Amino acid sequence: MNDRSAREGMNRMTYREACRHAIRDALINDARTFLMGEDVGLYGGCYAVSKGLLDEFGPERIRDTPLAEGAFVGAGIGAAMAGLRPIVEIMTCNFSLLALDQIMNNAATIPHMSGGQFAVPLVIRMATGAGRQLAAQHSHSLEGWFAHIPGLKVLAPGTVEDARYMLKAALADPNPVLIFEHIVLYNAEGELDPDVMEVDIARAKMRRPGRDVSILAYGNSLPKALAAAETLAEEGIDAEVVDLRVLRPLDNATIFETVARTRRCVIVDEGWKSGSISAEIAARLSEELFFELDAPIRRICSREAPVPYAAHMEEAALPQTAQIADAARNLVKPR
Amino acid sequence: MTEAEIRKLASEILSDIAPETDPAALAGGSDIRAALDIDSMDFLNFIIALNKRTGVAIPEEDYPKLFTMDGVVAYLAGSA
Amino acid sequence: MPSLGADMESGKLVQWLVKPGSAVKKGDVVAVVETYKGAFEIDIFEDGVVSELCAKEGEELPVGALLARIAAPGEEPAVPAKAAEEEPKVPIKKPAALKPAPAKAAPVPRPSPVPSRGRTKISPVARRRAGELGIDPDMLNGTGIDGSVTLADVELAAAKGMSAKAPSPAAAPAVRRTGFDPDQMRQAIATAMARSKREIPHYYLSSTIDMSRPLAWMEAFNRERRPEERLLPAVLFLKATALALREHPQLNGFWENNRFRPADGIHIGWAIALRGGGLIAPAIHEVDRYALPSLMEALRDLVARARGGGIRGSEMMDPTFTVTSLGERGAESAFGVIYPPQVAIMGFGRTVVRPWVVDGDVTARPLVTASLAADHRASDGHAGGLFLSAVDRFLQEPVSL
Amino acid sequence: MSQKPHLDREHGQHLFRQMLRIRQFEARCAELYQAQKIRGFLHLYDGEEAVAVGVMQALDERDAVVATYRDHGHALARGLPMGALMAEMYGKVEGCARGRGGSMHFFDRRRRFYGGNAIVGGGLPLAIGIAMADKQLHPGAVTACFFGEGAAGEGAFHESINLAELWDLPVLFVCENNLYAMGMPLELAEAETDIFRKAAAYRTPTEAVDGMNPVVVEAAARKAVASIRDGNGPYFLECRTYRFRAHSMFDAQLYRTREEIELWKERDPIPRTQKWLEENHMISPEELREIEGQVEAEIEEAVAFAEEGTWESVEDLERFVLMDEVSE
Repeated sequence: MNDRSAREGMNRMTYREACRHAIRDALINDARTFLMGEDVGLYGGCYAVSKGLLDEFGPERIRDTPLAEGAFVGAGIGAAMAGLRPIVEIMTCNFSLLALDQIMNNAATIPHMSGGQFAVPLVIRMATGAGRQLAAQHSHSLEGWFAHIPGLKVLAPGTVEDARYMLKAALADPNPVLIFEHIVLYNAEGELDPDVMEVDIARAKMRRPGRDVSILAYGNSLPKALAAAETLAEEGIDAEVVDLRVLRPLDNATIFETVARTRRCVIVDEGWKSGSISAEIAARLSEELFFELDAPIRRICSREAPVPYAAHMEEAALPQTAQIADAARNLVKPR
Repeated sequence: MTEAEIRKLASEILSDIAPETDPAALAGGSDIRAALDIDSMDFLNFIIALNKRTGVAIPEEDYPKLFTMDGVVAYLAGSA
Repeated sequence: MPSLGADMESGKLVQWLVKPGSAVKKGDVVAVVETYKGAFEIDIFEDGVVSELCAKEGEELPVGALLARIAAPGEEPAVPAKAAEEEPKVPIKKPAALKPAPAKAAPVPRPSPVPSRGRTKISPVARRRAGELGIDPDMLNGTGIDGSVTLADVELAAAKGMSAKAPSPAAAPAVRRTGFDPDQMRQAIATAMARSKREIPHYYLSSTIDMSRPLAWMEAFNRERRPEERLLPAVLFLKATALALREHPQLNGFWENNRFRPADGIHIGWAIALRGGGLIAPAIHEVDRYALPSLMEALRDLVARARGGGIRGSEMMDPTFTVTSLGERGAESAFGVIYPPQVAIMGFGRTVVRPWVVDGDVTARPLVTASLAADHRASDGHAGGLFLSAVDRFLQEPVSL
Repeated sequence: MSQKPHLDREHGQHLFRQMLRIRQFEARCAELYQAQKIRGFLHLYDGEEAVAVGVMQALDERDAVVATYRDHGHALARGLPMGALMAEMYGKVEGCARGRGGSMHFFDRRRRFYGGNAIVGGGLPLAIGIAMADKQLHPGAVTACFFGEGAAGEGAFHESINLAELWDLPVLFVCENNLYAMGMPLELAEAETDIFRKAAAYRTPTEAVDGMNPVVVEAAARKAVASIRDGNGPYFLECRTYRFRAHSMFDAQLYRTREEIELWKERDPIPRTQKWLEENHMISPEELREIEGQVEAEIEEAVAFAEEGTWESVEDLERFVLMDEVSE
């Protein structure tokens, strides 16, 4: 293709822009779709994801809501049940707790409890994670919590490509899909492959092949895992990095395949270790893959404390590249 | 012992040592050690067995005379 | 039913080699037991008379189950009727009067070949693979996390010849099997050798040794003897190596947990090429303590059993040093690849007749190239050189061997 | 449909018949509960029938209903088949939710019955969303959202009424004020016991009516629905009513007196309506007996249907956890 390089230039964008393009596409492609949430319109989105969309689509389709997470998330559920395809934005997942009743007791249960009569084809986007010194109440990683709930799908885009195309797949899904966008990734830039126009939200994705150890990560832990793998490569340790990206339903096949091959596994999870998605994965590995393991499963998670404000404390609280590399190194070449 | 009996006996012993081979099909002049891929321990075991079955003393310096099937036959027939 | 390894749960009594009334003495092989690792000869631990055979041939029994009763010399034979109630319901700590056979020809009883270190950590896949290969993972030195036995350790052990696959149930119980799966063995050798080359910084030394004296001595020795009493140069190499190792213990042991651990005894793994391919290197224990004739006997026995089945677990588990000899039809020298966690391997090439200078005159002499490959983490070239000199020195004094 | 109920003989008997169906159906449910045919929580609507029956008169097929866990009355009045309801309570796959919801969770997609919601206040946000969708896809449709006065304590109540008013959504909020949130008396729970005033604070048109009179409820509902269909946004109806039976089956009713219950029973909508119809010669003794007989027969049929129903295969336990498609 002669115009490939020109198109590549056009395809370089930030994660934030990718999210915006995704929403814009969805609004253009389906009249039943609208975006609803706090400060999505006039303000342009807390993280500027929806900046400019109000002008293009008007207040009915870029709908600012009052600070009423329970009601507007519930409204999204009702609207989805009654024929629309809403995208509800919860400013940050920290506030999703105010809507937890609606998400868990309505969105997740009604399809099943109604005996399959009512689907809830809803997408809820929310920002997640720490790393911007926002202190405890704005730094939670709750995706693992939601991944506990049958009836939901939980996605965690860790790349610009996933930020760009996961929404389309999520809207096409007949189920409530929660997309956790990591606040640190919004500024991340990436090149989109012009030949890729969609992503598979049923599968985890291997981001780096390797033989010696599998590092499973998602969201902002993905770039950290990839950086750790580079460090390890210089030491002769060939780490495979798998982007979990679908936290519910977990892609057992991909996870089991990589770990069965390398027989060693480090799981990186920005959530707290206790009762986390990493705990779930570790449990599944021990249930299903016990006799393939050649070393204990290791987890790098956030320290078990509210995330503090001070930079050095926050850094210490979160999974970091060096810890990931250490854990993997220790499994492959113990002292 | 007739030559045929000697040949048969030697083949049997070698079959025990190198079970996957067919010593009976061995060319009379070829080196047993190379043809059957047997080492010095195997060869010693061959000598031990020949000695026990035939009663013929085989001094070490005579080993080279028994490197071929023809040699074995001639050696044992001559000693009998 | 004796426990032949920590992961052995049961065994099948294949064959009794004694009958009620047979007098037995310590060390006698009394039965053949088949486990998933292969067939093992069971030897007796004390002197006495077999008063009752409690287990039937073909019977699968848990570890600890009663196999037979031995009455001490002069003791009244036990009343058979009592046997049933006395039979332990659960495996007991010290099963019956039977113990796994130590190396048959070992002149001196040795303590357990593996130092006690509590429960061995074994990774799940290593345990599974060990089960497939018929290896007792408890006997391995772990290189994994927390000293755990890893898959690579098991593959390595398999390459070292610990493999003894369980025969299929359909197989006739009394039939001995080599049980080495060539593919698995090739894989195991590949794993072990790749690991060795990846992890061990080898250094190589070689010396040419004039074999005229030792061979002349051996010819003289053999001349007076029946073929089954004759020696092969291999035993000279083995014994000289063992004696040299006594002087250079830094080559006899294991590299574990980033440090060298000297071995308790000199157990030399003898590399045996299997017919049809593959290689195992079972140990002859305490080589330095053998006289040459009994060492020859031990070697002949070992080779026969390696090729025909019946290698004992302890022989496969703990070589402290390896010797490979290429024999009379091999290459002139062999620079070996160390079997981890050992730290050295000695290679003897083919003995060749070459010009040699003795007292200023060129003369034809039988020469052999002795090559040492050693782990530079555990020893240095200087030590290796002294070791090779020692081997030469011992070979030149065959009488003292 | 006109704003005022046309109280002819037929409609009067219809109101009576609907209330009686609910009353007798639930009496049978209580019996079956004690016989352990029905398990779980069973919340009876006994006493409140005039609210559901009255409101439903104002709705038609295009409209949607969001109910509470005390949903038998809403479902029957909305026209869900009694057999499917009984089968649901039996836990049979022929139930209106395949036996997955039970008493508290009746659903019927065809009749736009969006479920009995067992989280107090949980249905209000759903109603907002349904109304948003209707406003765009089916203009003129109204969502009737039922809840008790206990919901007024929940944030969802306030958030939802605010949104409905803010966005001019076609929602009919129906507060069934039976004075007790489980055992919590209204005056101990709310500083402002006039629930409608809370809604009025969001500028929503409101009305408080006698919830023990189906005609009054119907009239108020017709007026409210007409206002909503005219595009005036939501409407809030507070129906003052009383449940005669306990909150659920296992409730000693320590929080109220027998005298209070007896006092309210004097206002029981069913005898009251019967008496009114008789006094106005709008029902004959034969017609009354016929209605009673028909209701009895319908109940027998529903029980038989439930008894004959089948159990969902355990293999289907995870079916519909995730949906394969959205039925439009």
